[in-house]
Amino acid sequence: MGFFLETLIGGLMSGILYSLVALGFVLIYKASGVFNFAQGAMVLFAALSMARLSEWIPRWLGFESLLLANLLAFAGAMIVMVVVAWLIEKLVLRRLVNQEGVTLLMATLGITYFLEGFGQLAFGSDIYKIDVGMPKDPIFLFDQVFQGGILVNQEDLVATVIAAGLVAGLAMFFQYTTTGRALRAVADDHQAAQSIGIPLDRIWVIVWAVAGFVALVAGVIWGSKLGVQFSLSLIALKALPVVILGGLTSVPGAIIGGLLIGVGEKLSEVFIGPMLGGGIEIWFAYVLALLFLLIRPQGLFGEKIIDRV
Amino acid sequence: MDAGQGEDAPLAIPALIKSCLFARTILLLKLMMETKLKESLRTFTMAVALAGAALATGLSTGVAAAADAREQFFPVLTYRTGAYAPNGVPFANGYVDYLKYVNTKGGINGVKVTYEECETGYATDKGVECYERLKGKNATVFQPLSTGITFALTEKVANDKIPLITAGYGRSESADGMVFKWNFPLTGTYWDAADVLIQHLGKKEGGLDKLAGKKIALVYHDSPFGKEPIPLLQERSKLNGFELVLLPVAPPGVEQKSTWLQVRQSRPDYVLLWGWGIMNSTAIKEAVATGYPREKMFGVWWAGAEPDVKDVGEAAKGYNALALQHGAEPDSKIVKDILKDVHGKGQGTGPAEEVGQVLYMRGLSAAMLAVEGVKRAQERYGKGKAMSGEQVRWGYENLALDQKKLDSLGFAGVMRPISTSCADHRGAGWARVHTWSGKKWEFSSGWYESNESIIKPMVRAAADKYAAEKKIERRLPQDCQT
Amino acid sequence: MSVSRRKHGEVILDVRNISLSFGGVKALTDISFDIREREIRAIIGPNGAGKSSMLNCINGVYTPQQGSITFRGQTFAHMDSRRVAEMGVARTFQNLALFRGMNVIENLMGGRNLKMRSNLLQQAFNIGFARREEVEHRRFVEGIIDFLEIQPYRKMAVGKLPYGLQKRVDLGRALSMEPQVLLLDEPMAGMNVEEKQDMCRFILDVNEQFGTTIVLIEHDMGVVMDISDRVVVLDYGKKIGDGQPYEVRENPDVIRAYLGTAN
Amino acid sequence: MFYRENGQFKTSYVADQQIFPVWQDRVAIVFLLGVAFIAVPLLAPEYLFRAILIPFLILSLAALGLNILVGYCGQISLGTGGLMAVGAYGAYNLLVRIDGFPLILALVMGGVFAAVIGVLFGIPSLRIRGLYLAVATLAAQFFCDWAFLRITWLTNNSSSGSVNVAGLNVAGWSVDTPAERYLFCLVFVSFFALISKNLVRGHIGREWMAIRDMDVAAAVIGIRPVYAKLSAFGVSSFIIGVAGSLWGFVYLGSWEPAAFNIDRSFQLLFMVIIGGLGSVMGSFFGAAFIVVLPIVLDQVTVALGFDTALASHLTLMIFGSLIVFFLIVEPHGLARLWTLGKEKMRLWPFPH
Repeated sequence: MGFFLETLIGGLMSGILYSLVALGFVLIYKASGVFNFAQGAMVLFAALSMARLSEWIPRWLGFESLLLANLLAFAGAMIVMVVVAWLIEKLVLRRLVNQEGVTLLMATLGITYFLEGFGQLAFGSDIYKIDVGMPKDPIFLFDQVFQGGILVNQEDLVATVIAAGLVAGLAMFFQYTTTGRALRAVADDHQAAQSIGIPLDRIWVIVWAVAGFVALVAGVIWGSKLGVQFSLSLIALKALPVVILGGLTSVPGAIIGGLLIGVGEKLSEVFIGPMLGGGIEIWFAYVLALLFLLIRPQGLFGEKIIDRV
Repeated sequence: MDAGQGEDAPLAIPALIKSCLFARTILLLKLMMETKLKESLRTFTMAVALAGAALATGLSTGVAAAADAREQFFPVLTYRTGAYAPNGVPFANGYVDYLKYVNTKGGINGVKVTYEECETGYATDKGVECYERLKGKNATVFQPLSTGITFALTEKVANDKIPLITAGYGRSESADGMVFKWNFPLTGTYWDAADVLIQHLGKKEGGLDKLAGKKIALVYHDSPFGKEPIPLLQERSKLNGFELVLLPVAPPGVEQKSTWLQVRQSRPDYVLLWGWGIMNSTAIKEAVATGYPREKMFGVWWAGAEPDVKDVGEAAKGYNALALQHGAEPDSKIVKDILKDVHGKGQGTGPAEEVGQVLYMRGLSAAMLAVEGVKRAQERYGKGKAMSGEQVRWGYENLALDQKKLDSLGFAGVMRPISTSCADHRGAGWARVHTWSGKKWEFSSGWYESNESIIKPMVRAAADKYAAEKKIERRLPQDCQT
Repeated sequence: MSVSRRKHGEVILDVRNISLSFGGVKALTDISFDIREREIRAIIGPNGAGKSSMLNCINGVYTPQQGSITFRGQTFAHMDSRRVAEMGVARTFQNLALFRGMNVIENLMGGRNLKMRSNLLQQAFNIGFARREEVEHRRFVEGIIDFLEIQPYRKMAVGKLPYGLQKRVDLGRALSMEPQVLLLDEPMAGMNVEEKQDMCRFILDVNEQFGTTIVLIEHDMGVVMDISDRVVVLDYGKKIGDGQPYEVRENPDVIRAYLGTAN
Repeated sequence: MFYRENGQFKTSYVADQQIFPVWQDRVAIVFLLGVAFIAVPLLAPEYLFRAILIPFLILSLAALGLNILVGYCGQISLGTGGLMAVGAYGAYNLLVRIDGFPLILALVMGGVFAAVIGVLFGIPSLRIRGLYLAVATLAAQFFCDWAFLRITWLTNNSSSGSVNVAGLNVAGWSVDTPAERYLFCLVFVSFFALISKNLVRGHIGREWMAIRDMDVAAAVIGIRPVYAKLSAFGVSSFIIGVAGSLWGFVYLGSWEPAAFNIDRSFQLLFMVIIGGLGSVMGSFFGAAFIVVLPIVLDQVTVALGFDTALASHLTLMIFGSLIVFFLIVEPHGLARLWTLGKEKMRLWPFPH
């Protein structure tokens, strides 16, 4: 029982981490109809710049404080991501307006290659460290109830809090800021939005910048968890089932989906895995998503499609 | 079908023209091209113009002859980019540094060492392309440092008559030289590694018999590399009566929570870590996060280098790993020499502070073995001559690196004797265990040698199965003379 | 139904108490009407009256919650598109649903698919039967191309054709199915006068030459009154009138519904 | 010689329905066949065969298969790698388990296995569409990856999950020189290219395209989505499976499951889209682009004197930018550029 809860909690927490990446996908898809495969690369890129800047800035300015270094590095990385967003809009999106989804998907894969190449070129391809002072050691709850107690990973705990904050922040942003409303308008109907004078190109830059911000947060969390290294870009694959399960267009979907996938894959790996020889979570996540899709083809929270002829 | 040929054309036709030219005057044209490259500006237009030429160099390699009989060419397959770069880079640096070092010492009995790097990015088909590109330049020996590429090249080297050294990785059964004529898993295979680890655990427990009833978990990279030790461990668990728990981790291994939850649940006495790249550091971090004692974790020799622990730092203190003979050897003579003769002269390949680290040493010793094979071959086929792939193969098959020779090469205390034979292409089963102090790797055990009596029959069986699948015959004893 | 310009046959298609709704929204409420052989039956009504939904029910795109459709004596609660097609009901679409990636011939050949028998292997190797079949259906399709006077555009991608012509191709695709009943969803929407005249001519010709029964959704009252034999009027998913053009024209509900919108 | 269609009047539908209605095309294709079948084997050096032509041919075959599904039937799939694996391991099992099983038959059977699995994995497409389907197909990919590592029976109980195949031998003819292997693949590729061309011209092809372009209208003219979609999955998977078995047997000869991992799936989808959706020829353009370009870029950057790491980073960047660039210039792929070129030739010297 204790172990079950432990796994459950573990699953929920990994789930949140997936959601962080999934959010980026959703934001961009909502606003620009692009299934942004580069999200993973953006996470890597953001994390790389964060990690390296936090090394370099103190050296340049000659100070010691880790906190200050991190703050400046974070700001710097954010600027980098905004520039990336701006360039992507200028050089790619704008030139591919209303192409089919697949074409756009491929374009983002092109961007992925570019970012991976450029990221390693600019920041190096070694393994780097992001130290934002995350607590690493586990804590044990209810050890009087269950023998051994329930292990909770503090790092994940912090991550969860941050993720929650981020989501709340985004919700606010969408609800209460004019830009946020504009974004929603665009998401609902490009033409209409344009016709009431919302500048699409600027909106897109903003969306990609926001997505870049999300990527940065995800990058920092994953980075301090795993160390910043090329493989970071592969966590995109972890986020895909989350995105489709939750529905490509739904922010809450990304969160719920993340939790479902996280719990699903952990429980399956721990309890079913041993029977099948283990290593099943990677495909189980996708099968899980697939099953949900068979019931709701547009994902849990995606808009329903009706054929009109 | 239209399409099929429709496509070949733009590809093939220039190729044809070029290759025709090449068939006659390769050298001349190569010279022309080299000069052309030198003066070429780095503008894209130029690059495009060059594309054809570059491809052509590629093409030409197929037929190109060695430029100079007094040169020994070493192709270097590296991965300085991508997911495994942190491990690939130091290895490559060590490998290249040693080749440079040999030249500072006047080459191999006067034969100048030349080399060319080719980036595989750890991808099999890229590796094959590199192989095909470089083999035509009279390649001495290939060392791909990748299981996937090893598989693919094993198929090719026999036809091309180029030896393939897989020092400390690749197919365990390729130790059987009677089947794998061209493969040389020098200094040890994964079966040696697994066996030595078990011996070490036995020693800690105070005797292999004490392992009975113990629980040992294998956390492994879910790929042929990670699965390789399983048969031996199963053999051993039968023999020594410990329980073996198998926990696969899907590559690249960035998500291991469930694995370590299982570890926490089943509470094994020891965890063997069979990882590569980011999987290792992630595993150690998860161990920290689930409070599994690092002291009880033992990595394979690909899970025991600086990149695996450096960003975990203090938290990884006490983590152990196998050392494929050498560990981190900053104080060894060879390292000092390289720092003096190579880095000292500004010829160094990587950062000087990494010289002597574990994977650097891995590359260094791999290069040393490659060179020693050539030396050995020269002893038979003529000192001061460039050796062909076939001749070098004999060299690797008859390596006789006794301690004296190793010491003279500056590997005193770094490596133990290696002597290969027709039947044994592995040469030695020596290994030590080293432990991460939080700052650096320090040896925490004496020398072990893997248990022949267990491994030999397994190698034999596996090799026979391979021979059967490939429909090839075992070599005959007289074949060993050539 | 006593007096009529032409002698009509039996009831071929009989719609009984059809109700359809999406979620809460009622698209059709208890609609009933019948269609006789060889007649031209118009369905009219303001936008959102549920005309297209009606057709979609008939050829199985939508499944009505209640009611039944009887075709040549067989009654169905829900029509399966394939069955409907096999029974000889063809259809054109309000806002073009052509296969944009294919050229005119291919689109029309698409209409022949039901009648083509060669199996995968025969096609793969393009041997005797498959080849002959292809040719013979091509011949039929060319006939329709001539009939619709679109010979010059044979090999053009339909996406590139002007709107009016696309409408023709849409009709052509339906005709190439050799339908007994032809459902036309606003075949003249957005056409200029000449185009409309052509289209009317085609419709009448089809009806007279092949004796095809025609169900026609149209906004242009003039056209409707001229060419249709009987008219059903829908408004907000309810039937508010049914009968011959002049009857419907007098119907007060219809006038109310159309007040201002009729031309 | 001008490229003109006018003046070539077709007097029969048969004449009009042949693959190349324009005689210049027929000449060109015969010439190309000649080059590919005779000139190349005689003249091309080993490197070209082993490092470029053979992988190019096999991958274009796979791309061709995928194009039937994505390009003609409009169902995006990212499970291609997995299906290739099914083909390869299928063929492998037949050969190791049944003594003296003919090679060609084994390769083709590999395709059959893949077709069966492909149809299974295609079933969700009846309900799920577009990107959702694309991601869902990844389930297939990862499941295959896992299955071939875990289910040791499939790999003839090899301890590591890697398999080895004997030298190729077709009725006494042992296919080992690079040129022979190249021809071996070329025959397969040409054959399947012809088959696919016929299929997409036939009514099954029209069914696929109808489903792709407007599935509702397709249903109304009596096309069964079930049959159309699943047949597309079947045919496509069959070809992909054969390509997979060729990849394993002819190109690798000994492989680990990772040889058919998700990267392969993406690579192939790339080829199809860059080359041109819904175009047989496009598959080949795409394959050439994806196979040859990185190699050339790599050699150029190295030749320009960058060190290998820098070179491959630049390669990645240039490659990525070129992909974006091509998508921007011609979202419909290289094949479209090709046809546009031919249009121009037809009208030449008159611009319009």
